[in-house]
Amino acid sequence: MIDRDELECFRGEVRAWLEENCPKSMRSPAREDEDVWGGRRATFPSGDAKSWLERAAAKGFTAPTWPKAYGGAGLSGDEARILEEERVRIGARVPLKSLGIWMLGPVLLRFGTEAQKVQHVTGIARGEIRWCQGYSEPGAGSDLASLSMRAERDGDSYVVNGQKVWTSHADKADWIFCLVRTDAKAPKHEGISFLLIDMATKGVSVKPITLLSGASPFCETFFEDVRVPAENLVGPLNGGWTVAKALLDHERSLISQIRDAAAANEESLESLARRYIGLGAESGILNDPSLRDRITQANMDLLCNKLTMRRSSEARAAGLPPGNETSMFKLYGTELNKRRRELMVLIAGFQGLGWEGDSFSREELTRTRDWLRSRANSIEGGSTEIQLNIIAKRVLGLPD
Amino acid sequence: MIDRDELECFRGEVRAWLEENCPKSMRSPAREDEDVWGGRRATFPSGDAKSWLERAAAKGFTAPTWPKAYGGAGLSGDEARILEEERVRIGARVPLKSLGIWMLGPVLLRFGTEAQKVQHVTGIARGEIRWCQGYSEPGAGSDLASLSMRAERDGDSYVVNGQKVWTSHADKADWIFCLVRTDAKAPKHEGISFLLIDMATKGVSVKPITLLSGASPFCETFFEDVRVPAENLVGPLNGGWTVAKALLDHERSLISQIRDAAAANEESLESLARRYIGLGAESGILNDPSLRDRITQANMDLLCNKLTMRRSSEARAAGLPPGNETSMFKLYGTELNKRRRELMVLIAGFQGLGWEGDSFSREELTRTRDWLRSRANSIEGGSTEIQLNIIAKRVLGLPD
Amino acid sequence: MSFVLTEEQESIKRTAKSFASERLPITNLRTLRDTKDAAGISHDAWRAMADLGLAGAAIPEAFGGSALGYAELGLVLEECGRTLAATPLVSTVLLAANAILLAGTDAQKSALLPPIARGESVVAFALDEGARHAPQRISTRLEATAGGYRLTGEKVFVLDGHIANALIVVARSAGVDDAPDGLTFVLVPQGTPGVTVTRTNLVDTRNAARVRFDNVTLPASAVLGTVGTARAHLDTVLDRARIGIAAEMLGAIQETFERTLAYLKTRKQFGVAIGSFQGLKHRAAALFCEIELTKSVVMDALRAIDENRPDLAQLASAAKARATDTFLTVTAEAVQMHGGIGVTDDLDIGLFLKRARVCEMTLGDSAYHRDRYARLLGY
Amino acid sequence: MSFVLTEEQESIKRTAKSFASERLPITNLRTLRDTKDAAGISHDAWRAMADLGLAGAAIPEAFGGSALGYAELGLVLEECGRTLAATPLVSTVLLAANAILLAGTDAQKSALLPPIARGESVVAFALDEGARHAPQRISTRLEATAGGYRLTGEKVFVLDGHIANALIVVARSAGVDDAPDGLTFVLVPQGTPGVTVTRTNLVDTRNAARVRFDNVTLPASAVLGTVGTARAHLDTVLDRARIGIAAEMLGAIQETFERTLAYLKTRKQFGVAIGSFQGLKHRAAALFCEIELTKSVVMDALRAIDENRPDLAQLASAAKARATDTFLTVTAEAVQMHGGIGVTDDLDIGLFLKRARVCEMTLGDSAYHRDRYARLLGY
Repeated sequence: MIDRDELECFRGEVRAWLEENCPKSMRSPAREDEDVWGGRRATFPSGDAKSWLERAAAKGFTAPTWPKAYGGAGLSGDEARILEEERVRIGARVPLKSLGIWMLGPVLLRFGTEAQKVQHVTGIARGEIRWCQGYSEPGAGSDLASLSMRAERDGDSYVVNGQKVWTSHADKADWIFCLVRTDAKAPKHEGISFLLIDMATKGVSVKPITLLSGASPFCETFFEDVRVPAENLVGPLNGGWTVAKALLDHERSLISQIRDAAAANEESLESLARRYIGLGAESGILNDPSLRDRITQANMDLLCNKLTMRRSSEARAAGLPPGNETSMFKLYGTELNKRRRELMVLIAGFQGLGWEGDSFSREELTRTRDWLRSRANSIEGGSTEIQLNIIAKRVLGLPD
Repeated sequence: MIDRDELECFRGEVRAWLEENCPKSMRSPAREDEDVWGGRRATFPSGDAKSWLERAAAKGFTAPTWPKAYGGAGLSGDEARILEEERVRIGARVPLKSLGIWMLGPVLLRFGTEAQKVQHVTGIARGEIRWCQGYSEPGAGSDLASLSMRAERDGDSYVVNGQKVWTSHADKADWIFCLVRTDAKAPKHEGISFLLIDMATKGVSVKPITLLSGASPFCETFFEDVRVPAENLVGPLNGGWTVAKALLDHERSLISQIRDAAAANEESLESLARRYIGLGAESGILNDPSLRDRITQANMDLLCNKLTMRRSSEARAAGLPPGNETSMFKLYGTELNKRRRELMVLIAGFQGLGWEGDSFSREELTRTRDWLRSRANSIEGGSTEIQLNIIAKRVLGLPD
Repeated sequence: MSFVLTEEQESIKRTAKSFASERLPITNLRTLRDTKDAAGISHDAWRAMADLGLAGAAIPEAFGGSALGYAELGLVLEECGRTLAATPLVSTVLLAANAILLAGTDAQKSALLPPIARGESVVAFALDEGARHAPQRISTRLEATAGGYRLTGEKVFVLDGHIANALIVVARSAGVDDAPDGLTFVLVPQGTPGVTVTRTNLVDTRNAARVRFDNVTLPASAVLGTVGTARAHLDTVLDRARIGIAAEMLGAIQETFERTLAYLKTRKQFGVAIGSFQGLKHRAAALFCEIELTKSVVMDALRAIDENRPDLAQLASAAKARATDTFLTVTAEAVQMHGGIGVTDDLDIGLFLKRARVCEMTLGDSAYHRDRYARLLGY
Repeated sequence: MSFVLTEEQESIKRTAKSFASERLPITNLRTLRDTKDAAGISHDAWRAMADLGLAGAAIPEAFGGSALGYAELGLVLEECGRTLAATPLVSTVLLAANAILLAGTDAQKSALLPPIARGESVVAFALDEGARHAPQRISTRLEATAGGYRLTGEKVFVLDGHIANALIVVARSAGVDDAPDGLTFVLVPQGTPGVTVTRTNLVDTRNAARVRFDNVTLPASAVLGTVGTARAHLDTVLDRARIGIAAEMLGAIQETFERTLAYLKTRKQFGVAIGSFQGLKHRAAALFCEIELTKSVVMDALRAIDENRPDLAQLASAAKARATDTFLTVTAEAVQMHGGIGVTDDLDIGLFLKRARVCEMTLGDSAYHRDRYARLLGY
């Protein structure tokens, strides 16, 4: 009970701090182009956005649970939850979006050297350095471990050659964390290392990728005789696969969270259907029984999925050992999102088919592009097929 | 054009023969318990049924395309089609149902010795001997070639030991055609032989199998030191797999034909739905939009399947090389039949749930049992999974 | 509201599990079926279950119950679902007891509930009249007479109707056949003249009956609570039962899946365990996800009863539809993956397939509940 | 009626295939899209196609066509579907030409059809007004005036409307908005005062426009045939076009599947071709079956037009629904099986996914046609 009192006291402090420090203009949802990603070439949609990041970073609230020594606020899990609740309560934006915070930081805190933590973790928490991820390669998608970008030791450096794909925002990032092959003769999982590379190094070049849905944050990134200081190796030489897997778990839960957050702010399917299709004057139900059935199925499945995520987080909070739920949430969440986006387009009928131009509202065009974009959800971050393999093997114990 | 005239002349002859020889009582659909299967212990639902078989057999019309020398009528494909059309036109029953005619006969005509043809093919055509099939074993279902019932040479005989399952009507059959292992050391497909065994031989015993749907024609058949004359081997020693595959193709197309024939005589889904669910007074459409949609989907798929079977038979008639359509028809036909039977039960609501007793009509109870029975369709005669494998490999050329 | 079982709940689950596997294993259902047992239920086992407090789980202590709550009763139902146990949990504990609890007078509660909690009284709930669940369409008439009432009509699919000590009948005391109002719960004791009970033998050996009422004379006290007020409680009674059946299905689903997984790991074809084929693996993994989702919605719906939540109706429809669909899918896949032996009566797996079909039809199939869910959400 | 192609049909197919792959390959569509081509179509290629007799395939020789029939036109559409060719086949040859052929006077046929067959005239068909296909709901009004007619209203999703030399507008000359009768086809030449054509840029680069009619003055001769009689022909016009689109989809489906098969055989992961994974194999084999079924129903529907069969409407709905569903499934699977590169614009596979969505909405989605099919069968 004392704990609870202490937490409520903390809630009061947080509430006051937010009230004082979060600019009023930062208390509304950000459009995608208003997101703050930090970095050397950081751009801000407003002065408020800049000062909101600076104040949050100074307090360590960009990475609340990280140690204060590395730019965090040193909060407990309960405290961080309270901070999050209070932030959401007043509708405050996240001060900083960052792959460094979501993915690299936790891994560096676990596997990094003291020097790496000081150099990199702090920079991440402050939003000074923007990171991107270099995992997939043209020949290594689902079979990530077959990657072939190689790093060869030469004196105090590694010399890196090869190519990465699906490097989100590589054109805007300052550094990239990469999986590289450091032993070509070892079994494929045992010759991989985890390496941090400054994108400003000579020999690094970037080319954006256009998706079905149009322009995208994804890039191809090329490495030609790039020299990387040996101290940028994270974890043991040829021991990168362990680091990589730890990071992939973060990525999977992240993708489903982002989807859910995006979906939460959206108009419901039935509301859209009321607008585009309409209810029967007498029946009071939607004028398309087949679509109505599909909408309901999607709504029910969404409910079940939400309840399952809550059940899983309650189980973790109760100290029960984690299962391999991230695979399930990645799989089901993305499949659900695909269905949902498809239904949104279907509901809009002809108005769901627009690519550009004045015949369609901005909202309609976005919806169509979002539908196309969602097609990648079940491929990126470990395809649905890979998640099914993982569940079959790790959860169900089916033989290879 | 002369051919066509000749065929029409043949049609006239057939029509006259049928008119004269097919008893009036044989011109209505047979209930399952009225089927005539022949054999040493043949039973007939009526005297008419017996004389209908005798007359047809005397003419060779039980196996129209087989050579006259072995009890057939020596008809061409076109003539046989005309015979069938005329039979169907007057609603005449098939005089004899027989695994021997459908499956074993064609294979014996192709692979059998002259002595085997004389002894067995003639007996089949006349309905004197009833055959059953001994392929599957408890440990060899989808992986049929892993069968282990063995036949060891001992003088002029083989000594057979082992067990078969899914031997339909083994309790009523006179002979069984079996796959047996004659070389335990050879690769599994190369140590199998095709053997004919008289069920009256000492050491053969039979035990019926009860299915989900209740009693069934299926049995387990046990062989204990059964002595089989060596001349009962069909095809080369250890060359039985080739014979077996030829026969399997007949079985696959048979299963889908039987389903289609059964479905053709049945009440349509929409007619059932009108009775159990009813049409809306104003809308004029079925009072259950979700079921209506599923019924329509099933109706459309049935139409597409029928058209595809017609397309395939037209292609064969035109002399185009046969594809591997039997796998597709087996797969799709059985899956369709399962869906259809399930819908029939669903439409009947509570009345579709009966097992026995007076609360349900005979028709309702049959429908429920047929639904349960249909569950085996996608397993027997090569499971849906095996058909998918075959299509992937032989039709699509996907690698192993 | 928590999805994590408390120690007490874990203990109840263990008790229910060992009771079901010892006293009501699947062989029990087979025996009842194959001996054509007239009752279709083991009364001894039911009383023993009541002695453990499981029959009175949702009945207040004041009326002899153990008042464990639905989260707990759900665990019992789940374990009974695993063994396809023949019990009057749905008919008596979920449907009838709730009708009495919600609509009955204190005197009626005191008279009727304690024997239920003790496992001594089986009370059936007679609702449906047509070929499918349609709780708004009631034409069984209850007419006032000089000394009481006269009941006329016919009910179908009355669970445990043939062994019930009494029936609670949903009757129309006013209005046309599909009017929402004018409904009354009436209590009809076993053996009342004019009542004809015919047992219906269902495909899954579930116990049910068809009941005819020919000018049945009833005293004024036969009405539960007040005439014409049943509608206020009917949805709640049905929703609690729907959620309960969903819990029973959840147990059966898990049992079916676990047996199938075990088979996939041991059955060998082509020299390897069939569970190593990716085609089957992917299907098994997809089923796992569906089952996890089912578990969550069923657990939440049970808790919604305990917490008297306003979204109960929505959750009941979501849970019933989801459990039904998952049960149908899992049993269909289980039979297919078992291959030949899967379709024999020797193997238990087919019994689950049959049970799924009957559960589907009980208190509304998935299409019914999707329609209802949509209406509740206003579209 | 035969499903086996005749020698002549094989020859037409070969001609169409080589024409499409040489003159209208997918790169042609990409160029039109990326250069934001104002027409969205290559007029030269279209005229060359007409020179081969392909534009007049369904037009009688008396009106300058080649009268090949729909079985043959279907082959052309199929090959154009394979390369996502931008042609006015649907708008002009299937919709407009049929409206003229069925409703027009001889003089109108003689004036309008030959230029279509020669590839010189693009005529669009303006039907739908709301957010989805609803041919019975027409509120665009055609009112008689002293010298002729006045047309007022708005049409959406008019295929090739922005490049059409003339529009055939389905207008209401009598009755309320959703009355079945009182419809008239009127011909509106390009440039008629009061007509506003706005091109709509669709996700798959299909050419379409939105057209407004503000008190457009038309001569009496603008009416195709007789006023108020369009309904007698509308279903036939639409059904022919639906079947034609199904044929176009069939080509696109096969192309998508063949490309995916090729990818499955060459793309290596985990040291082997991904097509060796049973999970993908089974899905590919299931797609194969769906495609074969689609092929059969599309072929039969095309022949049903040629043979003027009474079950045309049913077959049109069956073919449109089936082709739509198969197209959606095959393209979704194709993108997923291609993995990362499948969702890039670099690969063509995504263009088929986009086309599937637009074809779905054209002239009724699958649910529309299932509903129609059921009505035609009386339930």
